[in-house]
Amino acid sequence: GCSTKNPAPSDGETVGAQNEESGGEKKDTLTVALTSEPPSLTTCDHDSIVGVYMNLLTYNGLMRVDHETLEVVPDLAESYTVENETEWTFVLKDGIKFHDGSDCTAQDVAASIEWAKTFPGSANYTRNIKTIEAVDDKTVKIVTEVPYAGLPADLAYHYNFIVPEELIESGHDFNSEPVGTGPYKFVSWQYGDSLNFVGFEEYFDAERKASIPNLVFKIIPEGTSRTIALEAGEVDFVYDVPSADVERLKSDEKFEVKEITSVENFFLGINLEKEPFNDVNVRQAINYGINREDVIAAALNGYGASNYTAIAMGYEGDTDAGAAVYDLDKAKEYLDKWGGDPSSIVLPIICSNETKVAVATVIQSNLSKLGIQVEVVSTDTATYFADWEAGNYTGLISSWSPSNSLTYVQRYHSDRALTYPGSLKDEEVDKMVRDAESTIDDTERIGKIKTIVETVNGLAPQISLYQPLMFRAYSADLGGVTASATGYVGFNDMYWK
Amino acid sequence: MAEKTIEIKDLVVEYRTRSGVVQALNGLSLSIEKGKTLGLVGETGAGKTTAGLAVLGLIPSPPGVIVSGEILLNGKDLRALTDKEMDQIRGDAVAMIFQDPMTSLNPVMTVGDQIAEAIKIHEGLNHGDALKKAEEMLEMVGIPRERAKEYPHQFSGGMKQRVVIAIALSCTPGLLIADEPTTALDVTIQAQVLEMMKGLKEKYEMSMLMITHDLGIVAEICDEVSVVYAGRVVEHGTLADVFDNTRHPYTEGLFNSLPNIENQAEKLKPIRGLMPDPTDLPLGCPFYPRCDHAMEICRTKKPPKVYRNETHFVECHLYNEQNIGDKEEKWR
Amino acid sequence: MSNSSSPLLEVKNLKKYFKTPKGMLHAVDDVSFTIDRGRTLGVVGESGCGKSTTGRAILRIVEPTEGEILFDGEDIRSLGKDQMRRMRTRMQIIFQDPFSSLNPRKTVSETIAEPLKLNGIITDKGKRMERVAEIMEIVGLAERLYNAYPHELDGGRRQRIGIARALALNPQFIVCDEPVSALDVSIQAQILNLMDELQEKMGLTYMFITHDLSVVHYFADDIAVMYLGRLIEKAPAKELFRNPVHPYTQALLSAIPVPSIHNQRKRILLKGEITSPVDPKPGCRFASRCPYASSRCHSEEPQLKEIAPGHFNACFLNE
Amino acid sequence: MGNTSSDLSKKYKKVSPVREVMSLLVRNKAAMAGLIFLILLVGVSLSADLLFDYESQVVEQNISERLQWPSAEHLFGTDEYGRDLLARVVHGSRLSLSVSFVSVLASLIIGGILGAVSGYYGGLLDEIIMRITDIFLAIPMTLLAMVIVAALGASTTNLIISLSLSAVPTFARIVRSSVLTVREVEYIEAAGAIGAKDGTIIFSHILPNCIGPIIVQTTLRVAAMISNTAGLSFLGLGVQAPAPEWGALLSAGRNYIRDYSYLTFIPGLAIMLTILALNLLGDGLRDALDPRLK
Amino acid sequence: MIKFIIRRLLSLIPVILGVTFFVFMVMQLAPGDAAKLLLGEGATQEQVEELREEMGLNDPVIVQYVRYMVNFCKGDLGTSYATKRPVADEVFSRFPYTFNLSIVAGIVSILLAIPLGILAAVKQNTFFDNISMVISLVGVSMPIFWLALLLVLAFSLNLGWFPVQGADGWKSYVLPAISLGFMNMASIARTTRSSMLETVRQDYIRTARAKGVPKRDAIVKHAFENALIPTITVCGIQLGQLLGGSVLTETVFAWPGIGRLMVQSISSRDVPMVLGCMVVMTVCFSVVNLLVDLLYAFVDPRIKAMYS
Ligand SMILES: Nc1ncnc2c1ncn2[C@@H]1O[C@H](COP(=O)(O)OP(=O)(O)OP(=O)(O)O)[C@@H](O)[C@H]1O
Ligand SMILES: Nc1ncnc2c1ncn2[C@@H]1O[C@H](COP(=O)(O)OP(=O)(O)OP(=O)(O)O)[C@@H](O)[C@H]1O
Ligand SMILES: [Mg+2]
Ligand SMILES: [Mg+2]
Repeated sequence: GCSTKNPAPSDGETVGAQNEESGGEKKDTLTVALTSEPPSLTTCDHDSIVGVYMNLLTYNGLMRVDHETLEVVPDLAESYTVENETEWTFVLKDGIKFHDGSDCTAQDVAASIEWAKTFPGSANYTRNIKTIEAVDDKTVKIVTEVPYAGLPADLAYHYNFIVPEELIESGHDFNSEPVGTGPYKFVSWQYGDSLNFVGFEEYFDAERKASIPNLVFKIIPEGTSRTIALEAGEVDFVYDVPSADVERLKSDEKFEVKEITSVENFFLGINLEKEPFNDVNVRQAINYGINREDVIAAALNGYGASNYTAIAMGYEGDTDAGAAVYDLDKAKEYLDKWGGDPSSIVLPIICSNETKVAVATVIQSNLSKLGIQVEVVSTDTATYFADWEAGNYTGLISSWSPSNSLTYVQRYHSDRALTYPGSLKDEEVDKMVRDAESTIDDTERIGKIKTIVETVNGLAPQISLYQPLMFRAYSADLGGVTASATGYVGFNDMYWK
Repeated sequence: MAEKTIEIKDLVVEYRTRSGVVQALNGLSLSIEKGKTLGLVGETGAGKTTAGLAVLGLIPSPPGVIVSGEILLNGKDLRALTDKEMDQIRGDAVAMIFQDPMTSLNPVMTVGDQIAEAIKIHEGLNHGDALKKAEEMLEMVGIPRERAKEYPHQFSGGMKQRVVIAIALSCTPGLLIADEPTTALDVTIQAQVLEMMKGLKEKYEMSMLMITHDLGIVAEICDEVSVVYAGRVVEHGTLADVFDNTRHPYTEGLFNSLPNIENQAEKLKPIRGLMPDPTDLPLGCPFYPRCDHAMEICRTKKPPKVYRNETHFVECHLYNEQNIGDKEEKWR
Repeated sequence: MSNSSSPLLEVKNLKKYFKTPKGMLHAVDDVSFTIDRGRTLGVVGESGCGKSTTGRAILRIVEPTEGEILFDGEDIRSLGKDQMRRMRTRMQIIFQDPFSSLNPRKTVSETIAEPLKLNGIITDKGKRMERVAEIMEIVGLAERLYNAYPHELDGGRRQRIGIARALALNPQFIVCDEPVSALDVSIQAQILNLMDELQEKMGLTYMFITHDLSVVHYFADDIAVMYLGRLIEKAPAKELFRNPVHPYTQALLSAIPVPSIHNQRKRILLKGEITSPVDPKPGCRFASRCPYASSRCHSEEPQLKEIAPGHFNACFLNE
Repeated sequence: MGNTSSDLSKKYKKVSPVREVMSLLVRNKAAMAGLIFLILLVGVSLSADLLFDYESQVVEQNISERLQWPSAEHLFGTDEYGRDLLARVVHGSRLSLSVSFVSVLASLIIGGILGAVSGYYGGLLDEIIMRITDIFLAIPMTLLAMVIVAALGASTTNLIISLSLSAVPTFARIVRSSVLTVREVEYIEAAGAIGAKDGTIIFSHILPNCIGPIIVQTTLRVAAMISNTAGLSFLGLGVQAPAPEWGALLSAGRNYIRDYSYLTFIPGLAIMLTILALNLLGDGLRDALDPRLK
Repeated sequence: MIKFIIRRLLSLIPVILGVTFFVFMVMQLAPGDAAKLLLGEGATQEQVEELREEMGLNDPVIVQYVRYMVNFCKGDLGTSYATKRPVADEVFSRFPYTFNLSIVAGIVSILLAIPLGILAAVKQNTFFDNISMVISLVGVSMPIFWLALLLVLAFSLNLGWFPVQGADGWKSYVLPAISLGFMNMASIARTTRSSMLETVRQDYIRTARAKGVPKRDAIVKHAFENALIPTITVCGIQLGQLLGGSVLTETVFAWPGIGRLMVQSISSRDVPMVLGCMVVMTVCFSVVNLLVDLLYAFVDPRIKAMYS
């Protein structure tokens, strides 16, 4: 087995054990198993994690999330200043080039964000931006509607990644040919099979320039098949390892397994409009009645951290003050407080994949001890989202990993009711969220967020369950693998040892 | 004594099926002199086809088993031959025509090829020559040679039967076994085919075993008749012997069952009852349950052969050497 | 009831065409005849000449294309479905194949009882059973076969069931579609005798279809010869055998093998076989095989004419 | 054929066709093995509730005992939720069998009626029905079932609906062609001649005589259904958790195929043996019902 | 013959109309609003409404269907809701993979099954017969995806002979083709065996033997071609199964074919894509059936006569 020098390694010879490098020549290709096909490569046209992986390769935003610290730091921007509460100025770094060779200027930035605003899907990340203009080639000025602390984080989101203005105007199809400033250049996409990228030589950030020139993504939907492909040497990196395979891979010295506690929070979403779940006592009973340890053991083979709070743990501002714990007596107390007959409570939970089904199954088993009846309903993703959006559900298992704590607590604001389960129609909380949003000062804001979390902990609008341990398994020869709790992977940081 | 083309001695054949052992032939004997035609007459299930298949060594096995007996073709014991040697004999020294022309031909092979196949096997001709000869054979049975390229479904029943005959005759066999060759055909066609067979038989000086249940056909083309009942020949003789000096009650019954064009007035006198169950034959005479003249001895003892003359014998307890000649000749 | 001296069945210009992929198949083409009460009409002809179709068309098992069928003076073709169903109690059919004409899933008694039940003739089950036993006795079926299935029986017995089924309704008229041709001679004779007896006893009228001339000779009063959908000759049985007029009838008669070694007949061998009944060419349909065919025969269709009392013929030769 | 004395003893006693077929079937060892297996299976599935309590043993999880290899205590081991696999397989048999039986039955009834009507009456009605079945037959069955389940949403009922719908055209075809064959047979004409109405002819004469190929096809279809259900479960379109349908068990176990192979092996084997038994039985019935072999 | 082919091809039209109509209607039952799916979350009600109007989703279903078919005739299968690419492009870029795999699986299974079936028939009730029929039964009985996984474990992981996934090079065809074709092989072998057993009982085989054709030749020359006829039917049916089975196989082997595309599209309610896949599969299946019918004519002169 050996590597190919060819930048497009889908030509038919890359079969077999590639990773058994016998000295000398260094591999120049990294093959990654992808769980599913990205729906789109256009930044503002999708909200899928796989799509984001692809976007992160070819694009940059003004800001980015630091994978290790989870802090929002400048990316294309050299720096930014907050002129007054609603006016922000960003200055671009020097020597930023697009893949097509043109320079990236402030005009491009402004045009990109204006463009993003035209996509309905990006609304949550663009609607606070009132105006954006290029002051000069290097400087961009953004004015927000209200004082808005979430702006840097929003700008780090893929919706707001930067593309060449020229191409926007010419109606370029970014889906079939992404052109950005990112560390990798898009080469080809064999639908259903693979995507190929090649390192971008003129990447503006010398430190984060791609070290492995060729990057191949193989679409392998079956978890078991992914692991086997890794073991057989057909792929070098698997970012979604089925928990059942973790032990074996760990004990195999040909592979490294990196374990990260994700900030992705899995929760039982409850439709607060429905009887009797509009009663906080019922929700709390459920909250206290679910044994997170069981859930983690069964659904995740024990690879996860339980969470009883109203926010993903690990963010600044998280707190378990006032949070539930597993306590059947307490749960029963809440049921008594509610006063109804527990056996009259029927909670159908919709699940869009196997893990969620597993989670719901444990919940079913747990809550049956309280006499609450749970129905596990597994649906496909589309139905799941459709039911969710239509409010046509009682319970659902969902997860969320926003890039920062503010974004997380924003979901408890009542005007997000349509989109998020768990939106409280609670004026008090609304006010608190709006207050935190407009607090630009970090420390002050985080304090406010903490208060929000404390408050919401007691209301149980959504029942947090766990944050999974994520496993990246990869060839032991691969170096530079960073572990980000957000789930993102920096392929450009990786190198062959 | 004239040379015998085929001689079957005491042939016993059984079909060992799930529902019992069918005793198809119970010591059947027959012989045909060179150039002569023997008619084998009997009801359904009497074992006529089985006898023909036995000669060719084609009794389906399982379930068929030749238990005992001899089959001599020109004096050679066929039962002693290997499969390969039998293949050499089939179609060459002995050929057989089957009852149903509709199913006797391979539907996906041209008739020319089907005739040529036998020629290729036995005369070692190449395909082209064999085909040419096949076309000649076709013409001989009255089908234009151009039609050799056609498939069986393009032929009518009568023509198919001619093709089957052409196949059988293609290597000028010494013995032709014709198993009810015209039963499936209309009378006018039957007449054509019989006429043709008669001519060809003479032309090739073949011996022929004509299996049929139609006494009319026997009268027309056979020299001798064997009447079979439950796997045994119960009466045998020349045409004159059997037709004019009928002795066996079964043969008598057969004649009386026939509506006769010549004298209509009489009512038919059918044989009572049915052939016995071949898995459970009566101890004595198999015809005994249906016989009007049945005696006690018929029930328990198999009747011996009684000869009326050199060529004519019956197996019936009614007769012995003394009384067998008594009956008057009668005209039919 | 109309006058008993009129014929029981009168068929006028009966036609039955079948639509086939190759064209219109003239199975029965303009056939007319009558059958008197208590008599038997034998219908003979080669395979495919339309004998069965004629029989079936008379019972309206197949719907005639054209023509008139008067049964006991009543025009059958104008009857509605229910009336026709009632009419069928008076006209019945017995089929050629004793294997395929019996429902293998019904026992002997069920088969015989069915017409009684369906037509509501005997509604009481016990009485019906008695009647079935009676009929079985009439046709010579042993009582012990009461609950036997057809496949357990031999051809002769099966044919008796077919006859019993037809008799159950006490019909006046029975179409017998080659009821004995599948049987061995000895059995055939048993059945023929039975049918003969029944006719005498019950005054039945038969239309007896067969291709075996010696059988009709024995059995029928009148004989109709069909060729390719046409009726070409019809005469009393004796007359027909003594004096066949149509060349085809002559050939047909001469072709019968006679089970006797003394009076063998002179054969008239016909060339070729019956041709396709699909869109037949004008002219006599027998012309292509007829030894006497003239050019007229190829262009003009001979009509059935009475050449002697009761003797009809369709051929130009004898005009 | 013979008139032995045993015939007399049968007087006024009908030999049921079922008995007759059985007596033929008994001689076929493989088919009998299949039949016995199926009878046992049906027995087990009927007594599933007596053997294992659904709530406490099939659904109830016992995380502390998860993923235990087969042992004396858990003959088939435990699954990832610590549930006894034996209990789940036993209860699963009921689900798997009933889903496939019910869907085959439904499609048999609908398809049977369509096919019978179409074959018997012919003409325009036949043409219409056949063109419609053409359309459905042009879609591979798995895909058809998939689309329907996806559209209606995954649930046991919808699964049955989609499986039945996808098999209707096949049955319509089979029944139609048997009807066409039987229709031409003279006893149908005879029935008409003695005054039977269409309904009587179809239900009392035609259908009982088509039953052979239909029964054979039914057994083989049930087998196909089980395998289809398993496939749909694999795609997440099958029976809902925690119902222990076999396909779902097999499909859920696939994540553990490397280390806990019994989790796939046991349900896989159950599916396989059942399909095998149905096939053996179907083949045996085909032979037993074949009139030529009688 | 040409006329027959043309007629058969024309008869595809109502089938395609029917299939699209049915799938179109069924997909209407599915929950999920196409416009919302296209826009993604965060879209306002007006935006959704606007898009619905633009896409004609507010028109009666029949109108939508007719519009779909009109575009269909122009070769426009619509735009995928999920990928926003033209469905035709996507489907046709995926189709060759499924087609190739099915062909390989089909051909291999036929080539293996027919001799197996014949041998089993010829050696009826021998060890060979029994063992090959057991294998066939296992083949018919084994859930496809289970077999696929076991194959991967055995041949890719443990032996390293064949790749685990993907579609590059002949090696990558081996395992998917086996797992896809095994079931077909089994059914075809069984049918071949029983139709062989049936044909050797026919009268014309007896005729052939009677003219001196040795047993082996009688089987090879006379029985085989006739026995082929039911086998061809089964092959035709099995090809449909292949297309259906490809959904599962493609998922296990990460095969970039149309089966997986369809699973994906179904779960993302991508109606145009589902329709597109269905149409392609249907046409493919129907064309295969047409070929099967032509093959009949090739093998059986009686049928040929019917067509000409
Ligand atoms: N393959 C077979 N298996 C079992 N029994 C058979 C088989 N072939 C023939 N028989 C039985 O052997 C007996 C003799 O059959 P055979 O075919 O020789 O009779 P036949 O005189 O030719 O009758 P037919 O006039 O009907 O052709 C019958 O009882 C028949 O049922
Ligand atoms: N239902 C039908 N559809 C099409 N053609 C038919 C049908 N029934 C009969 N025929 C055709 O009509 C012609 C006459 O058939 P019919 O059965 O009446 O002949 P037949 O004289 O009874 O022949 P056989 O002696 O063979 O029974 C034949 O060519 C036959 O093929
Ligand atoms: Mg015979
Ligand atoms: Mg007829």
